Amino acid sequence: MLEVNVARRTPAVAPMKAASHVRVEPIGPEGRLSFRAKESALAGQSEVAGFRVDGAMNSRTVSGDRAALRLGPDEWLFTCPAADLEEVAEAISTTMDNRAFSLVDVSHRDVSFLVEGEHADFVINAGAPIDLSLRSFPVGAATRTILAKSDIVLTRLAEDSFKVTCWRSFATYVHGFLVEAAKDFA
Amino acid sequence: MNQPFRLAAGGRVDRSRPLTVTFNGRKLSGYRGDTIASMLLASGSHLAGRSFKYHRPRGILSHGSDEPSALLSVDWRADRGPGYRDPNNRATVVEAREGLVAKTQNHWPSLETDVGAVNDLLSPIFVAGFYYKTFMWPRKFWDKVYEPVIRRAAGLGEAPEVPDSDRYANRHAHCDVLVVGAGPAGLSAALAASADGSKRVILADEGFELGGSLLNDATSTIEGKPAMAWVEETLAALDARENVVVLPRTTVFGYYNHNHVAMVERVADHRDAAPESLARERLWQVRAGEVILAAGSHERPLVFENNDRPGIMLADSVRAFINRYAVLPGKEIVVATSGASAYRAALDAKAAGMGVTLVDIRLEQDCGAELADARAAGITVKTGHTVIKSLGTKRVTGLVVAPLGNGGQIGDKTTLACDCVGMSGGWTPSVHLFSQSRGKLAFDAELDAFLPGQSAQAERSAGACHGVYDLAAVIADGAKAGGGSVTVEATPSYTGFQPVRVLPTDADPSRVKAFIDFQNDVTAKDIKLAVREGFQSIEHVKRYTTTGMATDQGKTSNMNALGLVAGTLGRELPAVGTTTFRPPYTPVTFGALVGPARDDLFDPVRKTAIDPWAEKNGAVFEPVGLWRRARYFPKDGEDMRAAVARETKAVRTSVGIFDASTLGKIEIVGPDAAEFMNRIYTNAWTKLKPGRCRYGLMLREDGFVYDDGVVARLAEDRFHVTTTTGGAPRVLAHMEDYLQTEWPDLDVFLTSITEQWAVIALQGPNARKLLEPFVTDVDFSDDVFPHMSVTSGFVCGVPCRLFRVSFTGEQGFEINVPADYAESVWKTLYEAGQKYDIVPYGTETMHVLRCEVGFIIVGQETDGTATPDDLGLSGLVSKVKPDFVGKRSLTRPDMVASGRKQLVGLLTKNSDEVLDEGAQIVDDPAQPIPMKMLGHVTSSYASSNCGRSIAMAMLADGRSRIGETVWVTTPQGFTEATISNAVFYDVKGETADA
Amino acid sequence: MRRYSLTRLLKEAASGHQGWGRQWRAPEPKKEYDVIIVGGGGHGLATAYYLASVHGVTNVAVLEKGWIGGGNTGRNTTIVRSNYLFDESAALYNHAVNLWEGLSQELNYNVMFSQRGVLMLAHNHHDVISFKRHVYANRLNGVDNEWLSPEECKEYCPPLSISPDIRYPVLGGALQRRGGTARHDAVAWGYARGADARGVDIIQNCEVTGLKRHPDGSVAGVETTRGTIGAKRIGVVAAGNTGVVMGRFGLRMPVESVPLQALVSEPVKPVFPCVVMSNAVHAYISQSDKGELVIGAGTDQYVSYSQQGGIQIINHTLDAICELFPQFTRMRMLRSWGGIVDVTPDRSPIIGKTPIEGLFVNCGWGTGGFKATPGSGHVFAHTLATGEPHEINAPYSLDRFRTGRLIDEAAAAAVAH
Amino acid sequence: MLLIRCPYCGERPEVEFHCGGEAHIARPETPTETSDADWAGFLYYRTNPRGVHAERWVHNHGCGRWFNALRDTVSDRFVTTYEMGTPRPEAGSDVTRA
Repeated sequence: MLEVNVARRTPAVAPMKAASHVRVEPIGPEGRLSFRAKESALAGQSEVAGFRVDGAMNSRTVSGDRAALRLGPDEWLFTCPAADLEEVAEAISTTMDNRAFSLVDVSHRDVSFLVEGEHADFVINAGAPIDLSLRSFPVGAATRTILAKSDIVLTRLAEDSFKVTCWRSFATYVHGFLVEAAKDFA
Repeated sequence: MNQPFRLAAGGRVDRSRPLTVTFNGRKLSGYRGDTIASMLLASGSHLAGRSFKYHRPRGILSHGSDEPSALLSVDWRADRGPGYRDPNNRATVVEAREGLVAKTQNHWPSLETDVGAVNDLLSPIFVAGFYYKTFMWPRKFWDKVYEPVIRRAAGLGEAPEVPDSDRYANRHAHCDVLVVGAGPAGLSAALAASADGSKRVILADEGFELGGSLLNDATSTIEGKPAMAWVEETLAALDARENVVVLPRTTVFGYYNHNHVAMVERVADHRDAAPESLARERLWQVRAGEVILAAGSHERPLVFENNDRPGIMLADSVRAFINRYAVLPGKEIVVATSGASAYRAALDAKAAGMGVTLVDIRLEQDCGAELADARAAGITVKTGHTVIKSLGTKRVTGLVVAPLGNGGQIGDKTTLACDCVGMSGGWTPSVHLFSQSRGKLAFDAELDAFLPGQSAQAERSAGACHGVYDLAAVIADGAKAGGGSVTVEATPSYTGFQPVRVLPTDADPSRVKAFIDFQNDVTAKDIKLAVREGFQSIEHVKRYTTTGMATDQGKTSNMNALGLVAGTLGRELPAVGTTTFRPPYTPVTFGALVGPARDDLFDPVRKTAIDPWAEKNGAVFEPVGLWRRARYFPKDGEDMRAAVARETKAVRTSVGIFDASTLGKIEIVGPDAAEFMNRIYTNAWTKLKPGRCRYGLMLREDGFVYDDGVVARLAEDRFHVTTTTGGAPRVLAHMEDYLQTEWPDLDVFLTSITEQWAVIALQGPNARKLLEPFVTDVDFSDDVFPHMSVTSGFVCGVPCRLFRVSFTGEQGFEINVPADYAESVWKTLYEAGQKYDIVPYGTETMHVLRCEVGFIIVGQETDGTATPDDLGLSGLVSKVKPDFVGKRSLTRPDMVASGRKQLVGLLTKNSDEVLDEGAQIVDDPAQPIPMKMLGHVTSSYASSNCGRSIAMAMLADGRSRIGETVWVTTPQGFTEATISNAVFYDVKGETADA
Repeated sequence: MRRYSLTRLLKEAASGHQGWGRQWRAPEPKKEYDVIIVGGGGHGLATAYYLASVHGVTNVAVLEKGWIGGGNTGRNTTIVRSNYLFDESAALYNHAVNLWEGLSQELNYNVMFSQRGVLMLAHNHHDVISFKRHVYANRLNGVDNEWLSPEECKEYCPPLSISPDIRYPVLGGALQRRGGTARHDAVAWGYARGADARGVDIIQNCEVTGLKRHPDGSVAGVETTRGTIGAKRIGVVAAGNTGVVMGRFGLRMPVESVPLQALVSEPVKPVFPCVVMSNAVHAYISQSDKGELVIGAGTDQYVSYSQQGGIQIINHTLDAICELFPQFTRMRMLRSWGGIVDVTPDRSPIIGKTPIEGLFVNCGWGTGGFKATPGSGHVFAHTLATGEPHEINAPYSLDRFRTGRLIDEAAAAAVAH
Repeated sequence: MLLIRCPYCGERPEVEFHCGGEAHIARPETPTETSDADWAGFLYYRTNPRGVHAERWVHNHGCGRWFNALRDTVSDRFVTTYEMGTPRPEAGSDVTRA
């Protein structure tokens, strides 16, 4: 009998050492769902299967190990532990039943990095043109923006800690760019 | 060490840190805080270069970034090897550091004896624009003789020959207030703006020490203390404020839209032991709430015969070298001026022990307190005098002056022996950045200057660049700009001057070389000639004479040129106009502007999940957009043609495996998904059943083919769309545009899943046999899962979207697996495929296989000017749908006219001959040029399966000419080919459509 | 017109250059002209020159709102070439190159046309097909253009990096040896001097504010900031301001005006022998006689008359330049500036009639107008003199946007698949 | 680099946006009944004004939404931005000249 359950995951990037006190580290597998629904379809409800959908634009709302990033008026990026993905997707579909919505698994599309340490904001500002002062981009802020020549989704986890998410094939570039920028803080 | 002209004490240099630099091979000694210019002067020499056109000996004119003459080639890290040298550095701003190696430029064989100086003798010929009037005969001589000679003579330094060994950094920053310039006005402004701590303030100054004009001022006091004490206190206060960032060595060079300001910070060049990882320069792109410009002003040279001799410098620069650098620019100085400020230079020179004579064009009664002060200090002052000319060659030896009668007539000349001249023709506010911000300049006749007028952006000017010159007033003006207000007691400044364009002389003005633009060798007579020839707008004069176009961008010369043009025309100065200033304020390295975007970070290289395997297995790659794709997999010694022949055969006889991951994929979800598809694509989608696929064609609104791809309907309300690799981003953008702006009522959502799913294509008669054992939950029987079907299941234990489709004509499957699993699934299938002699193939083989069976590639067969009918795809254009994107354009007269190019096949007479892709097609190769071209070859390959070469072409009325013969261009000439259908291979056995 | 020559230059040198007269007059506008040309750029002045020299139409005025040659003529990267794909384009641009070759002599004004060659680099398989298609089409159209291997490219342009390790390795190039550069200002001045000498009035600081029409609708003249001026025929050659002028005449046009930036480096000794263009990485570079590296940047994405673009455009251009020429990162940008270019939907110009009788237009040259200056002026002069287009500019009608017969060089360059 | 106020995200740098050309050019309701000339007008003819211009922008590297803007093409100053489907505001209908 032929063994068919043989597939294994291979990460998009091999971690590089950043000679800097700003750490740039790939984050392992994670469940990611792109959730789309118009205001009317949500009919004022504040959460969908444990994901908050009443958060402000460009903010991240966390409930337990589930986070909802409000990236557009009708667009959220839901994240959860990789293992929970199917169950989560089920739950969302059930809650949204017979309403117009879109749920697409993008867990493998995206790759995330942790950028952490004093001046982490400067490292990101080497390529991202937006204002990262706490006043304009407080802890919990999350937005799609640009890092040099790649799109990224940027989340501020803490004053000196950011999560950078990009498409799989841009991961090497984004990683390389961040490590290069971190050299200024060796 | 040997510094004969260094004062025993004083100055701001750090005498505890001596250093030496190399200048034209000899050692110069000095201290931390010196520039190469101050070290050169300390050694007693002024000679620092040769001029651009006439190769005249030139010295040091100024002490700052407006220096036009003393330009050096500098090797910043000679000790580290090549890649650290660059030309045209201003000696006056190169911060001295142990080990710098500097060379003068634009001379041969040496600085002292330069053959090029012959141009100075020929200068009567080399007037403004002379080259427009000659070098026209014989015609061929321009390229071959004249131009090469002119080019060799022109140019300043030598460009770097080797790649740069430095790295450069970039930073985007935001602040509430950006203050440009850390002189008295800027410091005062920053202090006020940051006072309440609520505003983020950035203070940037181009200098390596902050204080601006006060750095050169040893006598003024503020609130009873030496001016520099005030500077130090202010800087200390600013440093203590968390909301303030102070950036020395940072030049604000560009003022762009919406207060986007570009600055370059010099990070490493001045450091003795900078780690190699440290960026040399950092580009700051600052978005500022408001900008306060405190950029100071530039002193104007006086225009008289031979005013360019080494030893002749600006009066305020004399002060700078004496007070800041503790260096005497000579022993005997004549200060020549048309205004008050130069008296400070005379007093400081006197105090430092130089012999001083002062020549002032103004009459006694027009002078202020400065006159009495100077005389009280024992300085001989000749008022109402003009300067006729200077004497000397490589160093000024004297100045010929004469009194001016009240009729302006020249009196008896006297020669004042000297080894140094400090000249001052008044002051020009530095309005460059204000002008870049597109604010309107207003002329102030009182100050003989253009000042900031109506603002275009959130910016204010303060201090000298605002026309305010008195120290106390400058500090108050700065505070006001910063939103505060202060009044300080300060030493009154000597201000006011009498504008003179060219000093009166009795010499024939058409013979006199009195320089306006020192670097470009533009003289007063050049300007007058331009005006005489009808160039009356200052922009015309600039372009005709090149005045103000040198590397100093006319900082010292523009006002003299402008004034001279106005004077010559007898017009008011504003009527001649001012030149608009463009970035950069001072030259900026390409490196700083490029930043990290070099080598691996120039452009992302997008790789698929299977790319590592392909690399290990010897793939030859090709760039496709940002992606790199495996083109073919050569075995030992194979060239592309051999490898492709083997790969294509294998696919048709057994099975091949291909990485199709780069194909664009979009998931279209929502109740109106099918309706949306109907409007975007030319064909109909309503009837497509879930589980089935269909080839879709997409047009631009102008009716030309935009993209294509297989579309799968996963459910009533869910489509999985594929696009071309290059088309993925624009197709998604195109769809979003129509969805949001034309059909917002539709309930549909688009999500890019290109990178979620890696795609492994198995193609060939054995594809199914190989795949089946690894797939669970899928019934492969032809009735359940025929060609052009899609289903979900598991492959190697991971969820997949399995397409039964073919881009080769053979039985084929495209296995979509989550990207992280792709490499292991691929390896598993490849291993298992060994018993079928599976071959991995790349894009080249894919191209050949699809061509054999007549499939087009959008972007290869099409070029943005092809309609569906041109491609023989009218069948895909719905006749029943009332509308879809591009439908209306298809009926425009020329879209349906005859003679359009149509897709056909071409078979060469000689079946081995492979046509050039891009080759042109004619009926009669003997016709005269220009020939009538009928079309071109779009795809062409050697096909091992067809046993001959095959080609596709777009040919005028091609479909009606099948069987006819045409001629196709080859590198040598033409070759004969027969027009055929664009299908070349008749698939045998179990084909895709079985 | 007193001719320029070396002998005269020497004579003048002896007498302190007092003898040089104005290169063109500054006349007051007359009441009426046979032809009024709106726009004193290279194309407008060339049109006036050929009207006078070829067609004997000398009662002509060129109305310029600022100073002649002050628009895109004086703001471009001075590249001249004619290796275009389509027959219509090849005919137009090659007509121009033929005129360029004798221009200095014809105008008795050295425009410094330097045939140093234009090398267009191919960086991917798609470029290669596209450029070979150009090379073959050019050959059959009598336009010189040849295919070079990477090594031959390196030989022709030694500073070029043909390393296989760069992001987009050079796979070859298309070289037009007859292409090159010219001194842009001199072109405007030379044509102005030549036209003026033949009786054409060049009137600067004269902005056209409106159109005067006869009862039958045909043109009667123009309103200007210096009064009303009559005209039998009017040719608008206003480049970036075409939309504005035609708007004042009540006509909507298929053009949009966008900023186009360019920059020069500090001058250095000769280091760059030819013109290199790379469409894939978006870079154009050459070295001027003065020694400056002249680099063309891209257009901004929005309509603007500000003659100012964003720094991000400059950054991206220099990224590409330094990728191909890594030794230039230590060079310095000396000046950057912006022009306003009027772009048509198919990136090809419009030269011909308008819906208004007697009103003609020559516009839409986008980023490539300088190279065409002599040819454009020559055929537009024919159009204005005869009332009908020259065979070369006949395809460049406004009507093509209705019928769909576009001349889409940009699309023909296509996109990577 | 322009600073653009996205109606959904607030002020963001231009590099996050793509400009979609003139706004309020209605796609004909029934294209098949539109004349060639009118269709060309829709496809190609533009106002291209020197002054305030109504134009389409999309925040494609941000929230992904299309919106309209009024911008002065001489000063490049934005008068306002507004959501798709809403009519052109009166604001800044004055045409500036430089």
